[in-house]
Amino acid sequence: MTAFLSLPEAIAQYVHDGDTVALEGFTHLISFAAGHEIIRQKKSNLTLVRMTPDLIYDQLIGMGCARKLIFSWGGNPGVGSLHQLRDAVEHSWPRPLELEEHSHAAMAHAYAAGAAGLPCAIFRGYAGSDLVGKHSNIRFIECPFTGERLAAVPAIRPDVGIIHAQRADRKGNILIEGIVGVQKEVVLAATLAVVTVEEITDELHAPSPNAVVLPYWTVSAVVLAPEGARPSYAHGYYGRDNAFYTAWDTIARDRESFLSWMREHVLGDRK
Amino acid sequence: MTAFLSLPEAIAQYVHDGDTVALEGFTHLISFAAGHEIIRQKKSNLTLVRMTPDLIYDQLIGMGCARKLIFSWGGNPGVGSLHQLRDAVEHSWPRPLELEEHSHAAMAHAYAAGAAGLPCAIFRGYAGSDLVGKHSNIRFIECPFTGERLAAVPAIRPDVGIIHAQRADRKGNILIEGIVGVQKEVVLAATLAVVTVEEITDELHAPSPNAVVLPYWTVSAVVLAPEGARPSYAHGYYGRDNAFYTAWDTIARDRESFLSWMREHVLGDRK
Amino acid sequence: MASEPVATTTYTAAEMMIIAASRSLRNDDICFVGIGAPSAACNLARLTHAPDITLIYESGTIGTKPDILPLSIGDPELCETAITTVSVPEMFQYWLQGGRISVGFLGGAQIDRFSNINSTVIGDYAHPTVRLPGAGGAPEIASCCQQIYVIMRQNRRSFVPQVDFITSFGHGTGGDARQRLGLRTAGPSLIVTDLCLMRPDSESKELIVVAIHPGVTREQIMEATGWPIRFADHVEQTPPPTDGELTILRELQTRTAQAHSDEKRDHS
Amino acid sequence: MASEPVATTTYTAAEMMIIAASRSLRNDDICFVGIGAPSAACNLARLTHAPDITLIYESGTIGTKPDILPLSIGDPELCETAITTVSVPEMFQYWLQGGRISVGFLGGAQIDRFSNINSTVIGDYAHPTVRLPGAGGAPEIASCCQQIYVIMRQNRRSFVPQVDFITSFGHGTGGDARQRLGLRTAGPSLIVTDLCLMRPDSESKELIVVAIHPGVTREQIMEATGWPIRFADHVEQTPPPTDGELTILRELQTRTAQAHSDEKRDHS
Repeated sequence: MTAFLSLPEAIAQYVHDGDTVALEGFTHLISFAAGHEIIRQKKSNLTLVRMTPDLIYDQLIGMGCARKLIFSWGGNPGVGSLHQLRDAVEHSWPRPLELEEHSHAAMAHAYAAGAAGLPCAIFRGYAGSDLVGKHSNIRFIECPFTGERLAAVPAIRPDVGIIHAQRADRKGNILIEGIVGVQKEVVLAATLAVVTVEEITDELHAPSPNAVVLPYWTVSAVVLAPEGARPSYAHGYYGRDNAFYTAWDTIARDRESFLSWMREHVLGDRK
Repeated sequence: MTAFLSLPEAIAQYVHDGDTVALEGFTHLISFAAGHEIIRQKKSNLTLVRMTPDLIYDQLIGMGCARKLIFSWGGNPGVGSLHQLRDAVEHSWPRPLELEEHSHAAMAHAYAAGAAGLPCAIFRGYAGSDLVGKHSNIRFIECPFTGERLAAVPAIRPDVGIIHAQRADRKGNILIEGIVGVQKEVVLAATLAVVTVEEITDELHAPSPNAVVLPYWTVSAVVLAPEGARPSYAHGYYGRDNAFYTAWDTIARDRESFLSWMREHVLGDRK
Repeated sequence: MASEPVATTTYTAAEMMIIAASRSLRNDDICFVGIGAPSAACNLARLTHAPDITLIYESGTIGTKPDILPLSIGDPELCETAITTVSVPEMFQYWLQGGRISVGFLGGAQIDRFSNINSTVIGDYAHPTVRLPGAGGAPEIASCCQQIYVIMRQNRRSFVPQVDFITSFGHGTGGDARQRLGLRTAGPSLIVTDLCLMRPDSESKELIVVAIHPGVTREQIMEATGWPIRFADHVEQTPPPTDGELTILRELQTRTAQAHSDEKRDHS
Repeated sequence: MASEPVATTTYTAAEMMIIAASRSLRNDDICFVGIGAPSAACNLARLTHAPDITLIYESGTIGTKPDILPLSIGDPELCETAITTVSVPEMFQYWLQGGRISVGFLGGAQIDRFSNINSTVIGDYAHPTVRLPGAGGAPEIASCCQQIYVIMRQNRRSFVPQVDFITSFGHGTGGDARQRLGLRTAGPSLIVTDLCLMRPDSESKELIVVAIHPGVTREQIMEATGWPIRFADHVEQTPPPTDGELTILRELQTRTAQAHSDEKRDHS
């Protein structure tokens, strides 16, 4: 059921212009390799979904792949702004970027609702926040028992969900460890799911019966992509390259230095 | 923050006549020792909450501790009926038992809502079922985005939640492994929580960063109760006594044999 | 491992029922398994023609491969042999309601001609003649799985014109009743009994006998059904159990009986 | 471990701010920690007077004890030293919304006299002068934690009469604005800046200076505040940092700076 593909094959086969794509990983296991392949294949008009856009979305936006961003926190963690994201929002460069902005609580609930097959999620949220009314995807319902006003957001259901994980076994079962974020949810919520992994092993070697495992039949394609999360990290494999995250602030602040870095480090990688 | 108590102390201190009490454990880690202590202390007028009442609730009901049962499946798993539960419902013996009956999906969502601090849970459920209308705690709302009709149930918030777990460390952090059921949810949903454990160790020795752990500040009292789940089981410690589950069918079928068994095996244990 | 030699021609109606049910399962099915006959049928399928079938029990055990049949829905074997075990809220939220299950297996005390199932009470709800265990996962299994297979022994007490209580909605009053309720899943599509196989008529959704087990007559089936049961234009005969099927089923049940009679079997 | 000797009288305003914030935390607090100054203050508290404090980061790490300050909300140290790490939905559902957190720490680009916080945009939302990172966890941290401490450098750009955008609701227009919204939590109860400590007036909820850091004048505070700031009847003087506090904070920051400059530090 699960295809084992190369990264170029998987992105060519599963990501199409105009798709709603969620590359997730909450400050851990971020799918940099997959994002770079999307850039190399010049995918366009994507609606990008991600709680914390991070550097990989800064790159996708700066390279013009996105028309819309659904997100809840768009910064370079601990460093400052995502300058390409800002340039798109403030100056429509390289193209305008529509924003659908949420809180983390809203997006976490919305991913969970997507995984749970519900049309929406309800939660105690957005009380008094000016985020309400900025788009039509924050509404309110009344609890049918207490009358309490609860926030509601539609479930997130991407066309394609992409995550990076520690490993797969030969059937395609996936093990995720450490900060698991919304990795399970995005795979279950998405119509199609691509998982890049550090390694493929005969046995999964889950450390506990309750380890976070995605059965192979929830995954469309498994891609071997060692170090596929750098400069993010993979718990148990390698650490976060915080120095690069800091350096990115300078690289991305200027359009030319950004493009030059992308040409050298991403576009030049192949062909 | 967490008290380390004996079982009689913990039940005396935390369970009061008339309380809503949930002893959970989904066919695993069932709190038999705690339930027996409740019987010995002759607690009464309890509203008992549990997805799968199992033998321990058959015993609590047969001994007259309960006035109401909130549940979703009240049988002896793989064996047949819970005869004391049936006797209470069919013949009001030893006293009438009010039922609030749900499906598993409803109760699982309701426990999760309780843990999540929500007044209610919504889900796709109860479609066409005659359970609707049998009490006032199944209602429906419309999704504010799609208009779809969704079932709603109030959050479960017991006065006291009681679970059995594998172990605690000396601070009172709790490790649960294997079939974890709604163990985490009932502790987080309850006002007070009592956890009986197989052992108390210096370190918790969680097998993975994502192991199911309850921090000590979520738990009111920890009680050392080795084999406290028998004839249920504790993954990694001892197996399920299926022969006893089968034998219970005969013991509980008759009021006299039930009472005689309780006198010998539960009431006679102490004092 | 074989406990006793198997004669091809000797098997019980219960064995035929479990074997017929097991044959309905495919290697790529994702099954939500109930205790008892469904569990026997699903594990028999796994041990015969469908080695890769994914079995899920509502206790949270996913992709489990028990060596013996569990007595309860959460026996130790299920977790020990699963590829992962999730919490019960996650099971009902992400896996069942999430639409991940291809086949849900249900039983019950009563079923009617439109495959509605009762596992709650015989008689009046407030004053029941028999208080049954209740719904468990069944109502949402019936609505969320892509299709439902029902396995039940057939007689006039169990196959009734109208169930006393609809625990799990099948096809309601027939026709497009499911669609009118907003359900997008197929609902009950196969009923396996100790006498025959039935499927709902594609239009009316009334149950129709489509295959009869060897040695069973139409009269027996009519007598065991509480309404005037209809037969398909071309009723097939269920192939009898093969030696292989019978041997594997009996070995499984022998292992199971032995294990469940060992008191306080230690799994540590 | 000491990196350099500390002179009692020499410390920066930023150090005073972090130390003052750390002192506000208790040993039994359950803290929802943001990156930057809140993280420094919370870990300083843990390394000084509150060794048992529970630190929770929104990445899912509960009870974490990092040896260095994380750069991101989900650095490897956080998970490696946590007593457990849960999924992000669980973090926001069971732990934050579940009401388990005693203190949430927030910062922001702007705060107003009723402690409403802006971390979204400077200028108009549709055509911002500066697009800030946005809400993250802040709106629900502000509503779900039992109380909120805010830590921000104080100047007229950050302490404004009215924020350009309410990302996180503080006390709205003051008075019982929170209760009228149905909120049951206390909201912002302490603002720690590099100049002083403020608390909301018990009735009006307008911020009032309750303590001034050593060497800071009332005039400096008034000049750094975009509205006519009020002072409590009895304004205290913040005790200066102790040698111990300064030493531990500086060692923590030195370890942190070294770790974050090592490229591709390996945590396997």
